[in-house]
Amino acid sequence: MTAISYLEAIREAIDEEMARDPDVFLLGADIGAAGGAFKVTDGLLARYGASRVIDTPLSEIAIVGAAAGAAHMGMRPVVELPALGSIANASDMLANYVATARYRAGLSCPMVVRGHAGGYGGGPFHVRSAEAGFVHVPGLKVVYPATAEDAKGLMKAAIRDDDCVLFFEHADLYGRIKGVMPAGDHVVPIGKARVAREGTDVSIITYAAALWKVVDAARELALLGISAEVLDLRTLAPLDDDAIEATVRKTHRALVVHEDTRTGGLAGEITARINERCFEWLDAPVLRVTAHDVPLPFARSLEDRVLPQTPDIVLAVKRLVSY
Amino acid sequence: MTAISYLEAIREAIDEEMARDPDVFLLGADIGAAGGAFKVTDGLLARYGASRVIDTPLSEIAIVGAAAGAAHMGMRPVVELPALGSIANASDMLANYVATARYRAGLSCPMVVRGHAGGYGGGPFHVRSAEAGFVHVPGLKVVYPATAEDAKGLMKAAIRDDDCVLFFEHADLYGRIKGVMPAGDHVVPIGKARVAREGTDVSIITYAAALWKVVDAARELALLGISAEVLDLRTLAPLDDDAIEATVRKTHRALVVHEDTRTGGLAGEITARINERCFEWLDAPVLRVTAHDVPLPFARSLEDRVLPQTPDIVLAVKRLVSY
Amino acid sequence: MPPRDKAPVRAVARRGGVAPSAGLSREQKLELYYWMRLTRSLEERLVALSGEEKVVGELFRSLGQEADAVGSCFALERRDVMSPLARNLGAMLVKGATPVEVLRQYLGRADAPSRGRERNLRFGDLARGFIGQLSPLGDMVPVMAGVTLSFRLRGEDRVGLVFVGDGATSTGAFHEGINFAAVNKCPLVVVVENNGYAYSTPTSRQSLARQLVDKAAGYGVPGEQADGNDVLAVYDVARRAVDRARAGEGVTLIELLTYRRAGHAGHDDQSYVPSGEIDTWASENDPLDRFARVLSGREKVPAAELGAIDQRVQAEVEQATALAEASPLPDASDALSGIYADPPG
Amino acid sequence: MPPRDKAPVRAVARRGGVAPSAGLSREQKLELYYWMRLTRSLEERLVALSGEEKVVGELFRSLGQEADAVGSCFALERRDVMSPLARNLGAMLVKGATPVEVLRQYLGRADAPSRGRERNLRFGDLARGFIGQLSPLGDMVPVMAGVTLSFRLRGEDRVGLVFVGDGATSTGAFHEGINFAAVNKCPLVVVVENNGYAYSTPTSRQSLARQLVDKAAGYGVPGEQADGNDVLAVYDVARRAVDRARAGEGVTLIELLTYRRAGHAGHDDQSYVPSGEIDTWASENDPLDRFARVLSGREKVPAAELGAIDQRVQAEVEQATALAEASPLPDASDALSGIYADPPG
Ligand SMILES: Cc1ncc(C[n+]2csc(CCOP(=O)(O)OP(=O)(O)O)c2C)c(N)n1
Ligand SMILES: Cc1ncc(C[n+]2csc(CCOP(=O)(O)OP(=O)(O)O)c2C)c(N)n1
Ligand SMILES: [Mg+2]
Ligand SMILES: [Mg+2]
Repeated sequence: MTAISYLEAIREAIDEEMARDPDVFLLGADIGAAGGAFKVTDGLLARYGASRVIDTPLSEIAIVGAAAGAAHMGMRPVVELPALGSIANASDMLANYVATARYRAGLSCPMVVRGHAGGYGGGPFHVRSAEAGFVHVPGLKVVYPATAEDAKGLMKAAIRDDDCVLFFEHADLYGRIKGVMPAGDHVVPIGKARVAREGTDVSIITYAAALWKVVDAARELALLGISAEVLDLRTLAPLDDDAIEATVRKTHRALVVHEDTRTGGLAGEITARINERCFEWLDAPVLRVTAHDVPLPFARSLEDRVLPQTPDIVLAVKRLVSY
Repeated sequence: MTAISYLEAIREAIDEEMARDPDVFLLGADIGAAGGAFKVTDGLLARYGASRVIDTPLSEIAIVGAAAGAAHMGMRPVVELPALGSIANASDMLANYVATARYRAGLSCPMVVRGHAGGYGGGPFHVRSAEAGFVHVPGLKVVYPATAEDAKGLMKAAIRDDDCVLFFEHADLYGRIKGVMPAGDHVVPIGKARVAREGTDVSIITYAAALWKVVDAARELALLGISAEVLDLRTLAPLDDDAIEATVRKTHRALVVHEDTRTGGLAGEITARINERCFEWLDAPVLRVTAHDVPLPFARSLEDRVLPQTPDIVLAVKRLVSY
Repeated sequence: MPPRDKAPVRAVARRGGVAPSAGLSREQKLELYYWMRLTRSLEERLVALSGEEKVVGELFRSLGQEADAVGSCFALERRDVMSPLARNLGAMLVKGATPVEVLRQYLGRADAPSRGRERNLRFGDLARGFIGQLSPLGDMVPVMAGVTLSFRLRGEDRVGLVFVGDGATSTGAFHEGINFAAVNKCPLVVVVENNGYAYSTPTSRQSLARQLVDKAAGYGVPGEQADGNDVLAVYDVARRAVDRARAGEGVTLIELLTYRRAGHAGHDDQSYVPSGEIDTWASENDPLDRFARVLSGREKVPAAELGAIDQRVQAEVEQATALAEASPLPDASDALSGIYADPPG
Repeated sequence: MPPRDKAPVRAVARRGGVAPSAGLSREQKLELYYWMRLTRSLEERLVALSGEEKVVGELFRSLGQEADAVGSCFALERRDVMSPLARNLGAMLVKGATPVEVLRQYLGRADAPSRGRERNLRFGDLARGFIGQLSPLGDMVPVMAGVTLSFRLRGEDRVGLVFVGDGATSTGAFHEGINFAAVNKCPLVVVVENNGYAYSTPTSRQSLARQLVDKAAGYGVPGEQADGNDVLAVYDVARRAVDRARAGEGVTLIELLTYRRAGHAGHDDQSYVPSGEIDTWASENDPLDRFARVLSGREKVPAAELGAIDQRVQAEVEQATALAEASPLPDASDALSGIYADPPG
């Protein structure tokens, strides 16, 4: 079996679900003939035709709203937004309309909104992390895979989910990260974190591209005799409280790492949950390694300074274990 | 001196600033002849004329974007949005354009975006708490007063601020809460919390309408011999870390209370900051009393169930002090 | 005095042959009258209940606009899907909403369609083909584009109709939604209900367009305008648009000219309205009066027959009120469930 | 082959008397040529630098669109404010952006106007009257509505001009922004640069409108269309709109028809473009070739004089490149400051 990339894994998942369920269709600007901004949907127009791979005008409000309408009628739209920075245009539609539809009006919205959120070298808009804002909205689910296997399995789960799932993709992982897909119908359940590395001294809780920086840090730390357990959240809403609790009760020390900015980022929420559920198990404060609270600059030297890097993680763990 | 309401205090602040600075002008739908959805701007059209109180089409994207453009040119627009639930329509403009303008392009945005966010009996949209999402965006400032005095003083500070300030108002406080305005040019600095009640056993950190529930709870607790210190944050971005740290170091126990939903609400961020800065001072986990993670229902009985109430606060404090 | 005197109502029915309403039977016309009367009487009851402080939240009136809501929805089949505004009570009744549901919503009862979770007319039922609106205006245009896109994709013989206010035409959602629907040839009728005001904003301050129907060309769709207070003219224009949608010809933009006589909501004193404007519309251009005159005149319906309808409506409202007032208030235990299909762990 | 054959270019210059460009001096016309040539040569240099992997991020070309950017901005005064698109290099040069600034931006240098914080042409300078665009398309329309609102409120004799792509006309921001500007009589010219595509989406899939200028009526503003590859025709239509704005007559919507010859950006293989389309535009409708022919023909400019301009441009590009390549890379220490005017505690 050969390894495929994170990007190919997403495409394979969409392809399999489109083949399996005629109600699944794709909606977005430039997803057909052009195959999407990053070629995620490349080839699907040829395979499924223009009534299942629908190129739209440049209208995020309409794309997301129309997906909701079609979803009410039992279809399963998978929406691509060009850069999830532009998902801000659809905030009202997602937070006010889609998220409340079932509670308020009994309308279901089985739909997926996907696109690249993270990435490097894109500047203040293309890679603006938008996940925390949506995790805050009851009624939405949010996933953000770090591995190719999870990208595929979570996409299949998201398409089958009866609620709206925001599927964040990290542009830098598209080609860089590869994996061998498990045979058969590979579905990764929404809401379950994954222990990416076992350890005993400290728990590093993370998601998306930060996972790979954390894995590098864990390797470095191992050389220093520090055993770090790495938890890849995979799903950000709903959070897997049991998995978070289990790792913290095991190691008594926790670090949360994400590429999103610090204030109001998900690390705060996770810290609060750890504090509520595992206060007595903690031997040190929960620390956060995150992006600085600034818009993400474009030039690589600036960007590297703003985003958390492997040495920052190593340093924070050293602080934790020597606390 | 007579007391004026929270609503009148906001109006008085806007009025004084308009009289003081000819660059201050108002922009929004129905703010002129109708005086705004809640009559906050009532009378200002008559006083300042249609070129300083500008009724606009029903277009939140345009209103906020135009305010930014006028602000670039040195004017100081004060925008009313009808219900800050509808601020979601302006998310892109605020988070992508306004918040990044100075960092990215050296453009300043001295503007205020105000409107009622909280309130009771409004249903899932009119009272959707939107503050946490914006606190997460570097480049924006967020204030949310609980008292009439702060409503006035913070509005004056917001109008004079050289950056964009989101000014959240709570509809239920408009008429219910009154205060006597300090004489003279009453400006409350942005970024400073206020100890609303001194205490020694526990710190309750809160903001906006929840303050009044907390104050009620503190009174009840006093009867039980529990002395609660109450911190009214007033400004949500930037948070007053020093004030938070001071109260927690004093009481060793902290509860965060807000009417916003729990997951991703500001209480998580505050918990993380307390944990980072005061871990060794804590005798108990930081607890959160918040709205449940559901859209806010309309009927009062349902709404009361979803929002945090005074007994919930009392109960949480009891848990904290007996920890 | 039409709301925008620079925008004369084109006699659309006269263009292109016989008006569809010419084919309506006497019974169908009386049915139109029934729906308009029911709308008005039900609202009058709501006004009374509001006076007794029994209505929870604000009351939105369609006084003087009954014809546009009723006439346009009368062109739909049961399988079609419609999305109303806060003022489109008549449209919802035609689509099968019942007076008792409406009353329970306004009284905030546990057995109201939204179980106390939402206000006033914000409820719907896919089985009967209507989707409730939500507060953020304009959002239902994209949603209905998607609903009707699904009809086209699945080859279903169904169309959609979405109402937008004059105010909501200024929203990005309206623009993106109608353009999306047009490009995708969605079987959707977009009805702009121009009642002269969006809260305090007159249509002339909402748009400089000579008439809102002028927006149609910018989307490359047919645009038609009709006198919204002439129920048969409304039916005609809606019916043509519905037929076009059903025939695969996509979107039509309809502007219906009417007038909001009872203000934005209960709290609105309408001090911004030029004096006399409301009275003129009430005395000269009431849609129910006008249609009653047509029925008793051209259609030769005896006064007693119309009176019987009025009485039937009154009895129905009476009965519904009794039922609604006996309904229980929502129970707090219902507040926390039903956010997800499958509650997450 | 125009991008949308159902939308013939109206000879706007012929309507209503003498075209403003008739008043342009020989020197001004040569200046137009200079800006167009500078645009093209600077981009060619960027292509070369990109081939050497020196350009950081993607390169957006305006190949074949130089006339619309240059011609429309030539109608502005220095005090006026303009907001360009990623492809409006020519507009920025006319408004005072320098080649070395552009090169430093694309090479991501510390002394670039955005100091490495933003990409490509995303920079501006209020003193010279241009505001850089940002990624979310359409957003600059509301912003420029506000910029020009401030001109009106302060009684300043200034106008604004904002470019929007055919694609961006589908955004809510465009719709809300132009409508807001129209209603508020803002002195704003909205230029829709219809280059046939938004990434892979042809204009015919962006809107069903016969022509995008048909949107003007829906906003109640004058609409004019011009051949975007005829720099004098562009100047004429822009000049009339600028004059109207200056005279207090508010917004004009201009559609300039042109063609995007070099694809969306570097990575775009344009496989979705019908074969031959690009070649036809290149060989039959290149704006520089066309204007050079006008200059050497009607205006009798000797070939040597045009050649001298070309050489001057070449030298300027050369010099700017040397400067930019010598510029330092951004220093990480600059990454964290300047988010607020007054850094919060
Ligand atoms: C996006 C949005 N902005 C503002 C509001 C506040 N608001 C509620 S109703 C209304 C007036 C609507 O006018 P119109 O669309 O003409 O409908 P009408 O009330 O006349 O039926 C406004 C401004 C809202 N609900 N949604
Ligand atoms: C709101 C928004 N949606 C999507 C994108 C992604 N995007 C960037 S450029 C582009 C095409 C723009 O086309 P057009 O407006 O015609 O301008 P052109 O590239 O032709 O100059 C798209 C879709 C974006 N930048 N902003
Ligand atoms: Mg209206
Ligand atoms: Mg284009």
